[in-house]
Amino acid sequence: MVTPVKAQAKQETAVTMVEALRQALDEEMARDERVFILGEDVGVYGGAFKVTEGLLEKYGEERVIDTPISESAIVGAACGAALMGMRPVAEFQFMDFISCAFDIIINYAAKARYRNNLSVPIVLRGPCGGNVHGGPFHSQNPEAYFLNVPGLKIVEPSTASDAKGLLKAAIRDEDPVIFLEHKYLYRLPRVKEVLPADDYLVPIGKAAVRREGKHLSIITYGAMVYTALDAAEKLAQDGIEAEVVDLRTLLPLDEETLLNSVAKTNKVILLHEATRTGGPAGELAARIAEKAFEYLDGPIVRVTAPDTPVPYSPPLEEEFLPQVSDVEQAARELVKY
Amino acid sequence: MVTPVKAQAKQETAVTMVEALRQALDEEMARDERVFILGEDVGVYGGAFKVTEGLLEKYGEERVIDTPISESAIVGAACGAALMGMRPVAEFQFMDFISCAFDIIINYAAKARYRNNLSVPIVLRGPCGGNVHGGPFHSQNPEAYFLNVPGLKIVEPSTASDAKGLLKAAIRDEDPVIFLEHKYLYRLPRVKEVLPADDYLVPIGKAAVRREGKHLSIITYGAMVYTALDAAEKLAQDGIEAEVVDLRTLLPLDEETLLNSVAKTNKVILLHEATRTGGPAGELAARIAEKAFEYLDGPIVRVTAPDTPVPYSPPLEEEFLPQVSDVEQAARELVKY
Amino acid sequence: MAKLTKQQYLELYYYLKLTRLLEERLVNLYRQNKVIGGLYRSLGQEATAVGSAYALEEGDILSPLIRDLGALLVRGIKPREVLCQYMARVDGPTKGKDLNVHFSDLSRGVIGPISMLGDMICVMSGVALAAKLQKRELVVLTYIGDGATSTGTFHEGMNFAAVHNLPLVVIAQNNQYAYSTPNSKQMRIKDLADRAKAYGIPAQIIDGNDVLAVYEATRKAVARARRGQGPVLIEVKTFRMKGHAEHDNQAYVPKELLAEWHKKDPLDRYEKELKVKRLATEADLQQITERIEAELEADLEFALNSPFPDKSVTYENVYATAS
Amino acid sequence: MAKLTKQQYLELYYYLKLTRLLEERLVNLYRQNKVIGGLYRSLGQEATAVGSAYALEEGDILSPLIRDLGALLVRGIKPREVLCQYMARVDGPTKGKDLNVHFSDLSRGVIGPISMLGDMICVMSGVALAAKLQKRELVVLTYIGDGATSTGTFHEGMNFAAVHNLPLVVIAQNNQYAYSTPNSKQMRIKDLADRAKAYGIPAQIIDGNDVLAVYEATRKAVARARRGQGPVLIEVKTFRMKGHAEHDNQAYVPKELLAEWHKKDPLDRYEKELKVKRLATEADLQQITERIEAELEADLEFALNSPFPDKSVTYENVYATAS
Ligand SMILES: Cc1ncc(C[n+]2csc(CCOP(=O)(O)OP(=O)(O)O)c2C)c(N)n1
Ligand SMILES: Cc1ncc(C[n+]2csc(CCOP(=O)(O)OP(=O)(O)O)c2C)c(N)n1
Ligand SMILES: [Mg+2]
Ligand SMILES: [Mg+2]
Repeated sequence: MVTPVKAQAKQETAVTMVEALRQALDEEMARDERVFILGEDVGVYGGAFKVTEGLLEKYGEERVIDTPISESAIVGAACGAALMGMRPVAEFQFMDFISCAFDIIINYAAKARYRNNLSVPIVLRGPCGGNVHGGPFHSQNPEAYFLNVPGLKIVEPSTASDAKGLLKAAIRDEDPVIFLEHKYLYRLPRVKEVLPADDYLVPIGKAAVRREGKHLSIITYGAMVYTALDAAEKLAQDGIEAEVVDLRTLLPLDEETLLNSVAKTNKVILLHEATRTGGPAGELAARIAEKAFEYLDGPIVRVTAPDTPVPYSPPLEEEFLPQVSDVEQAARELVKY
Repeated sequence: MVTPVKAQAKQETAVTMVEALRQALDEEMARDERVFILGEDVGVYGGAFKVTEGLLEKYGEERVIDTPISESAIVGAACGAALMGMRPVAEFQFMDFISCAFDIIINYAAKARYRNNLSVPIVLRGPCGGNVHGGPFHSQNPEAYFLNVPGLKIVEPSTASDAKGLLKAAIRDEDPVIFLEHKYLYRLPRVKEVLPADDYLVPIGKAAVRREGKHLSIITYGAMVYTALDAAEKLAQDGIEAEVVDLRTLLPLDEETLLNSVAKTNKVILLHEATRTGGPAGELAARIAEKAFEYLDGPIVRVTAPDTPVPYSPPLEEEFLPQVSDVEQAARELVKY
Repeated sequence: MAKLTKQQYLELYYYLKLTRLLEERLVNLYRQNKVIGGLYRSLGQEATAVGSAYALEEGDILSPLIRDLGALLVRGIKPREVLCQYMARVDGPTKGKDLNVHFSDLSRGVIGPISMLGDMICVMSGVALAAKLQKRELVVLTYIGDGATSTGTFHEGMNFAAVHNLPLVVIAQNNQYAYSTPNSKQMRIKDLADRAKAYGIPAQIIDGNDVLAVYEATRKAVARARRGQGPVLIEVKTFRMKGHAEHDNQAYVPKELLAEWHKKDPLDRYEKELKVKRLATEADLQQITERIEAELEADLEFALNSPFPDKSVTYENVYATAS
Repeated sequence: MAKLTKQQYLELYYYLKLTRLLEERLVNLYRQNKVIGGLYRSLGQEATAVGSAYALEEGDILSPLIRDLGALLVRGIKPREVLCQYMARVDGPTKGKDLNVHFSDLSRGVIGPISMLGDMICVMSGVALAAKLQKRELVVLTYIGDGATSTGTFHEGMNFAAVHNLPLVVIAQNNQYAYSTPNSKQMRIKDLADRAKAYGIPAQIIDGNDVLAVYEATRKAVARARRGQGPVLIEVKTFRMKGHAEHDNQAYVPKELLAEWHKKDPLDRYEKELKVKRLATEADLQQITERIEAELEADLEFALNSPFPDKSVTYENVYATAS
């Protein structure tokens, strides 16, 4: 179901996305002494979701730094250290708190190279997304806030192997990378995967076709990849073959894969968990309507969360989150168009 | 050239956008004692661009409040005062600094009604945009950062009469409104206008068709309205009739006017000064490609600033800003499609 | 020290005990997966919330943090509201839209916080600003954790309140940890009271496990603020006796520290004090506890019977008027 | 007081005078619309930037604010670079992409600021953190205005530097106004030094118009930081003798205050001191001034002949590799 990473040797057991991320950090810290971690409770506690567990013990207090509750200082310190040649990886306890550092991310980190020819190779990572009853402040998908900021890269893996390979690539990247980890996938059994045994990277800026199809394309990323795949499975029972594209990187977009899929299927559903208006589907729609217009045989359909904060109560959150049935229904209508 | 506001009596002389905004504040403060102003240097100095000039003298220190350099405190204080029934109007010295209050805007102001049934009727206003050689930090167009935030409204007037009528409407609105004033228009002679003499509002959420046309629609807002109009004028010389739609409100969008124009002309250019990727044109493209697909006779074309920070030097800034010739050229190509 | 009536002394006991017993109910519900979000205990620090909130008058306004359940109870919030809120039921004050203490009721002078620590200092400064502009004599009380004093919004809000001389009293709850982070990794000062020096406002350090001391210090600060003399910061020294939330066994906290602070339990201490001062007999306290148990039983039943909200609630109230 | 050589005393004079004369050139260019963005003078407060930067050693790193042109000159930035930068010419250090002191040169230990006040305290804390992690003995020097101490990022950065014991020296420039806002509307304290108490770091108050005092205080703070004893905040009391920028006639500043501070001009004062202490003769100073004038003349010509950047520069360097 998941496109396998091309690599011979495999690890012994399937691991969760959390473990894949931890391996990425561990390997990069072992490989490159300039890499260090900072954030709230990343040290002794190993991070709120235990992504950094064991790293303090292995690399010491100078490389796994517990910080005050100061998101701007965390990002600012990461920027400053990066200027000096370090490779900081900053954790947000929840990605909702990235808003507290919005200014310094978009004004310092994103613009330093352009303005002053300075490299700011930082990774800003942490858990995003809903489906764990976190309520309005522990469930947000902040990607769209940053999509209009040239100089940034934005990544969101959907598989364990991508999580590892992309995080390693992000750490080695010369530019600031916002790395979104969907917390619903952190320990989801179906995400567990046997990883390649050797050092590998998944390139930033490359999408993956998770399922081939010819009747329509479902373009998505993050946890919604599974929603799309499940919908595709159901649609297949009725002979509707949906292609599922996992963007993996939102900035810069893999326009080629996106447009190729549209050129092939001629119909497209843009699916995301972020809310509708002003969400990432806008940019995708604009690219498609501008550059693949002649291939389109139907409207570009968005399936997204509605324009509300993320509610807490299970029936509300379920209503809020795009469901397999929503995608399925949209697809059935679209193929009829 | 500008759709006249329907009103009989007129003021005596044409005024700038700055003066129109000042009048709006003055009238609302006179009308409603709950209205007050806060921000950096808004009192004695009358604001960096003199929008609040004379108001301290007229309304006193309790209603025109000079604050510390603390954008989060300014917005937070506005929110708190609004909860208590006040109608705060907060000024950002430059809209670039709204980023420093991003968190409290999107997490407190935008969500208070949804979460807690609280009204937060605040206006967050200030100068945005380029073309005055302000460089990367005094020229930004921040609208896209907020487009994915349900609960907010976003307004950007292009004319003096709209500036006044929309600001008055924003102050009377029950929800938080981000009010973007393009500083290039503040004192631009062509924006000077004789305003209606009586109290009037321009409704939030309604676009204006600035010029009727049938061959294509140019959808835009803010300073780019003039770029669009100038391009339309040139195109007209060759018999190409471009319709120019001034959105005025970006959130919530006036979908009806937008789609009607597309249905009429079947071809559309989305024009904005904000940078391209992740910019507001994305949402517009998505709406059109979803809801007016069958009317489209050509790709949806974006004319925007490129994906870079705003550079300082005149030739760079000129290159950065969409020019009349860019729109003209895009239009000529599009009509040929 | 202000003179309290016997009834008031007992009322303080009632709120302390109610806080503790209500939280115990919440823990049970959490274990049954009925409290769906995280559960953040105030065990061992109930006196800071109860004592401070008890110093407010009607019309005053309070904004709690997650560990200030007791302050809400003092303000008149009922256990059934809290239970429904934690269990995401439709009869909770947010109809299930938000969680834990994230709810507001202006009529009872309660403004709920958001998760972003520090932001409420800015918002409550604004509430206090409005009170000043409206010439209302009300006072605003809010809370900040040791860890949260590191946020930029704490700084901006405190400085704003100070320079505008606003009627704001801030209880700085020094429970010595922010999640797993001890104060030694959070700041280079020992006392949160030192933070106040940057704002030119008075600060006091109080034993946070002494409910009467907290009450008295807050009462004075509130009176001062009401007189128009501006903000006060009160540092209450206490200890977080449970993990950050129920999922956290706080293995990182030295056992000795916990043992030491266990002896200082604010409820035990207040019980003893009441008895020693002959303000209450064992029977009085027993009676209060029984009253609480009965109340909680009824409220729990109510809450368990409250349904989840209808999915249509998802779309309600994003804007004042639906668009 | 560290002993300076005669040459060093004269060098300090050179930088003070260079700052002033270069700014005067910039004013002329501004009036001719050749400086295109705003122009922010340091008139009357040149000693704070020059004296402090002069205390650094090679390999140390400095980040200035808009009024710290003098600090850049001390670090070896040439007037022609500054002139090109202000005039948005291609030979400026940012090729016209950014304005005024917003440029960096790591080889000369200069990191340019961004406009968002306070942010650089966080960034420079990170530079200091890297120095510590890399076991390099360098010290980081940066500046903050009275007004900018109200920002959340100032607070977060200072607290971060303090708790991590970083080699950061912060010059808090108390020029008594932030744009039109006097300190009385900015904070409830008289001395910026009080801000340091919240971070548990030492602070000092220095006469900012005494270049030697500023130098000496910074030197000690830098030495302390280099020894691994953590950050220091130095408040330098001075006055902004011109408006916020050239467009601002600062009508809001009482005339008497300006007159009073005019008498304390740091350049006049240092000239007198040099003469009284017989460290320099009128002729020495005259010679320095002439040297500066010649230098500026040549650099001005260079800058005026420098073209604007080609429009292709607009697209350069958004990412490390063009995509
Ligand atoms: C701005 C922000 N960053 C991070 C968090 C995540 N977080 C929630 S509680 C907490 C620890 C708070 O510690 P403290 O302020 O001491 O309060 P306590 O939990 O001890 O009552 C953290 C880091 C947050 N809520 N807000
Ligand atoms: C975060 C932020 N808000 C607002 C501004 C706009 N602004 C530029 S300079 C200035 C005044 C700065 O005063 P101060 O810090 O005292 O420095 P000074 O100009 O006196 O040197 C303001 C408000 C800014 N640059 N950054
Ligand atoms: Mg704590
Ligand atoms: Mg100042």
